[in-house]
Amino acid sequence: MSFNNLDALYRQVIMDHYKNPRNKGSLEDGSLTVDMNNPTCGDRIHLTMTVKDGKVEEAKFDGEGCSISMASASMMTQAIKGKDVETAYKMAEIFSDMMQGKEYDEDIDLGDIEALQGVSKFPARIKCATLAWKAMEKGLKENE
Amino acid sequence: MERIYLDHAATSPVHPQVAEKMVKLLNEQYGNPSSIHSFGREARQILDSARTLLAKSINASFNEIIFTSGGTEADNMAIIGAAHAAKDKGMHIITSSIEHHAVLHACHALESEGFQVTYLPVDEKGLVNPEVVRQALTDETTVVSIMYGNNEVGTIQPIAEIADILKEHQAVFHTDAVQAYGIENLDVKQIGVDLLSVSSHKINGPKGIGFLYAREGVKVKPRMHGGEQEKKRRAGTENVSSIGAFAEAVKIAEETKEERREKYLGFKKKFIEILTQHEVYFVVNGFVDEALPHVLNLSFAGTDVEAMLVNLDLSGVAASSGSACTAGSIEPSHVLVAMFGNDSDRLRNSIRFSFGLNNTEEQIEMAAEKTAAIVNRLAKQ
Amino acid sequence: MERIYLDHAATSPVHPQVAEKMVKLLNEQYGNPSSIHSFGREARQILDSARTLLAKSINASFNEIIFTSGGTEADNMAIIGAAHAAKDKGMHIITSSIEHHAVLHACHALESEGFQVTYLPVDEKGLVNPEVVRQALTDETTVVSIMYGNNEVGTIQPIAEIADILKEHQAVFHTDAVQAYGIENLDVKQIGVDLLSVSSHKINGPKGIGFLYAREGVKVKPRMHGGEQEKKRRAGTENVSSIGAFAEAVKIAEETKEERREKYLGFKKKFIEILTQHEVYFVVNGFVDEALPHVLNLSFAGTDVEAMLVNLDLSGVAASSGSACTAGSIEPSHVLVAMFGNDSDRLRNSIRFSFGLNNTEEQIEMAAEKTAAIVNRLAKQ
Ligand SMILES: Cc1ncc(COP(=O)(O)O)c(C=O)c1O
Ligand SMILES: Cc1ncc(COP(=O)(O)O)c(C=O)c1O
Ligand code: FES
Ligand code: FES
Repeated sequence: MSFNNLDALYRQVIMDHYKNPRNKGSLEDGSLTVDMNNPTCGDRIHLTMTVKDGKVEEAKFDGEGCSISMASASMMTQAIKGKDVETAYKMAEIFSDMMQGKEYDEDIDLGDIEALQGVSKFPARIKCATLAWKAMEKGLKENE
Repeated sequence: MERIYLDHAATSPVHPQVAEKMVKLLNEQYGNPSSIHSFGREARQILDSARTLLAKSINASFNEIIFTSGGTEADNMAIIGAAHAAKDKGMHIITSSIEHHAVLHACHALESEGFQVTYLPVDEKGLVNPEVVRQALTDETTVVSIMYGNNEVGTIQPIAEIADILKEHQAVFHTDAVQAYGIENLDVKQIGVDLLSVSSHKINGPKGIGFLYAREGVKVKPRMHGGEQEKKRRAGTENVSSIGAFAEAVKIAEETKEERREKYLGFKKKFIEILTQHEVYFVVNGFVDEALPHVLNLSFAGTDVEAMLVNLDLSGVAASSGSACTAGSIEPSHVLVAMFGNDSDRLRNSIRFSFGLNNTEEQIEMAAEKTAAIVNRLAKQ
Repeated sequence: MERIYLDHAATSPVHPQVAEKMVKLLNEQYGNPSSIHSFGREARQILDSARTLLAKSINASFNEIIFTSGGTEADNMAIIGAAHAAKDKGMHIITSSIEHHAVLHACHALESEGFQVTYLPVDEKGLVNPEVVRQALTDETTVVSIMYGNNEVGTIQPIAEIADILKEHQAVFHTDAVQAYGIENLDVKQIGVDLLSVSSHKINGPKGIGFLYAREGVKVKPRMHGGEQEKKRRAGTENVSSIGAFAEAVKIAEETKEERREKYLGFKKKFIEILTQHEVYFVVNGFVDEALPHVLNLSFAGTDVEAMLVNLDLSGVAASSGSACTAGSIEPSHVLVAMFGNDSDRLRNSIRFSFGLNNTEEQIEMAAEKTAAIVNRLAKQ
């Protein structure tokens, strides 16, 4: 597969998550709630999670944002659901490295998330992709 | 009632020093720069020193500045002039779908002459992807025109990246910098464009004057025929007093740029903060931070742009639905359509606030309070 | 040394009242006429009242006035715009060989697109013979452009007679009235033209503004693409302050026209009288009486135009060799060539004196005395 086609595939994955977001919505009262906005654009995310026995049981997001931020939120919720908190943190770190164009730990399977790799080439959009992850980290930290 | 002008992207008040310069020139310098007598020579000097100053402001050289009657003429001259000059090399033009009408309609005129034009899409933040420019290029492409900063949503394009892609290609690269000039740092050598349009009335200079930067060696066919002014590239008696006043505006803009950038960005944040405090539901069209500092375009769900503008106007706040040229009409902005598609609510509920000279923090606060009150009233209905 | 400006046909000083109006508008009215808020509506009102006044000055109606950046743009728009609009009816243009370069070079541009242009000859007084226009007409002729009053020699063309001939013909009739407007009585209904060009800086208004009269129903293809200004005929943010100031200049010109006509004609006669008293040998190029009152073009046998102009300039008199646009170059005037052929001495020894605001009888006397002294010194060598 040529590099260009790979790019196109990644774009398809992103658009799929944007148009058919997974875990869209809001959890009932009593769950972890984080509201965060991306200062560069004013876009925002409303993330709700439930954590039980050190595991992320449920995660849902809502918000108003660009395709990259919403697709990233969709992928993020999908990725952390059922994982333990430590793994979620670890994934956020890997994702951050990926966005900065750094080498990252490839032991953990990122699945669809890899489609966002290309974003690192667009500095203006890195904050879009990391918004949901930052929200997730903030929520889990506050819960500690 | 104090009126608050938040439509500086449509046009801006003339700086008092600029008006002073203008009236001084009008009263004292009436020669024709083409005349060889002393009156003419004095007028020529004013032109020369203005041209030197403008050239320096974008790191260009003296002969690369062509005075025009404004941004529209600069855009028309760049695109049609460059396309006509390179007709033997091809008849394909690339531009984006969020350009100002001065660019888009110049492209339509070329289409009616048989040119082919590709209008590149943008993402929902109004960004053109440089890779998409690369893919659109053909052997027939002669002109690429992508604006520097958008007048409706403020999005700044990756011009240097696109210039890089075009380095090895025959096409000349034009950027409409009408909104960016005077507030962004533009260095034509660094950003690597061949043609760049500027208008005076957006930076507190007089209306009816602007310039086109045309890199040495880049061919642009003249569109105004007559005398040999502007090295035969643009005929017509030079508008000496406006050019001198324009130069004064540029001088002031350069000196105050950093301070204004910070101030306007602060205004944006303040505006957003106040709306948030009042629990107004809004979304930013484009970016807040990495955009033109003076442009803030907001979508207010549940409102209608016309009701909004009328209510704002009645409460003394002058804002706009986007580009002034289409503000009189109810047609949705082509920029918002390109960003959000034809069906988005945002096409009918977005307002552009743009900041500039004389705006104070108090004005911004008051305008935001009034906006919040109007939205909360209208959205409830 | 008092400087005496006798080059008002090149460009004219701005009337103090006009400068005052300009600065008032610059300081107080900065809205964009396309904006719907109060700032925009106020700017629109200035445009509207200026348009009404200008229309009235030539007995046209409101919508027949299209603002341009000056005479050159009006000429280009008229000729190229009308030729393009009527391309399906033919590609033949008729003009005269003594037109301003704005007309001639617009015609050359059309020639390079495949149009055919007939440049009519003039007699030795610079007159176009209406019969010759009739003979030049073909079924393919779509535009006839004959200037109202010549800028170099002041000759006034038989425009109404030519209009009569064209009545039954498809061709649209344009006249460049840049030099005539404000000093001649122009009634578009009476003279029967379809298109008429005017420039502000020739009548003590600001530079960089003018208008094209386009009779209702006459098709002119726009050349400036962009916003929907000027009913989609000329894009670009309207130059509100210059338009308001231009209107002020027109108001003053209309009020003082008769008085100025008489005064300038008196100046001509005085100038001639003094030269005669000093036994200077000279010939008038064109007419004295039945010509533009402010233009006096004289040939001084035995002198050279460049030596004359330098000596005049050194003694404080600003005159010209003809049109300012070519004054910098040594090429002989195409107007004089058309009148006298390629070999006439007059091509190299003719000077244009043109009168205007602030010129006094004393100035004219002094300038004539100085001219006499210079001619008598130079011609003797
Ligand atoms: C981005 C942009 N380009 C071009 C123009 C046209 O400039 P002007 O009004 O000087 O003709 C404008 C403003 O109207 C603009 O915002
Ligand atoms: C007869 C005539 N036509 C056209 C023009 C051009 O007008 P402008 O200088 O306003 O472009 C001039 C003066 O320069 C002129 O004298
Ligand atoms: S642009 Fe706002 S999150 Fe992407
Ligand atoms: S024009 Fe005929 S005598 Fe002068």
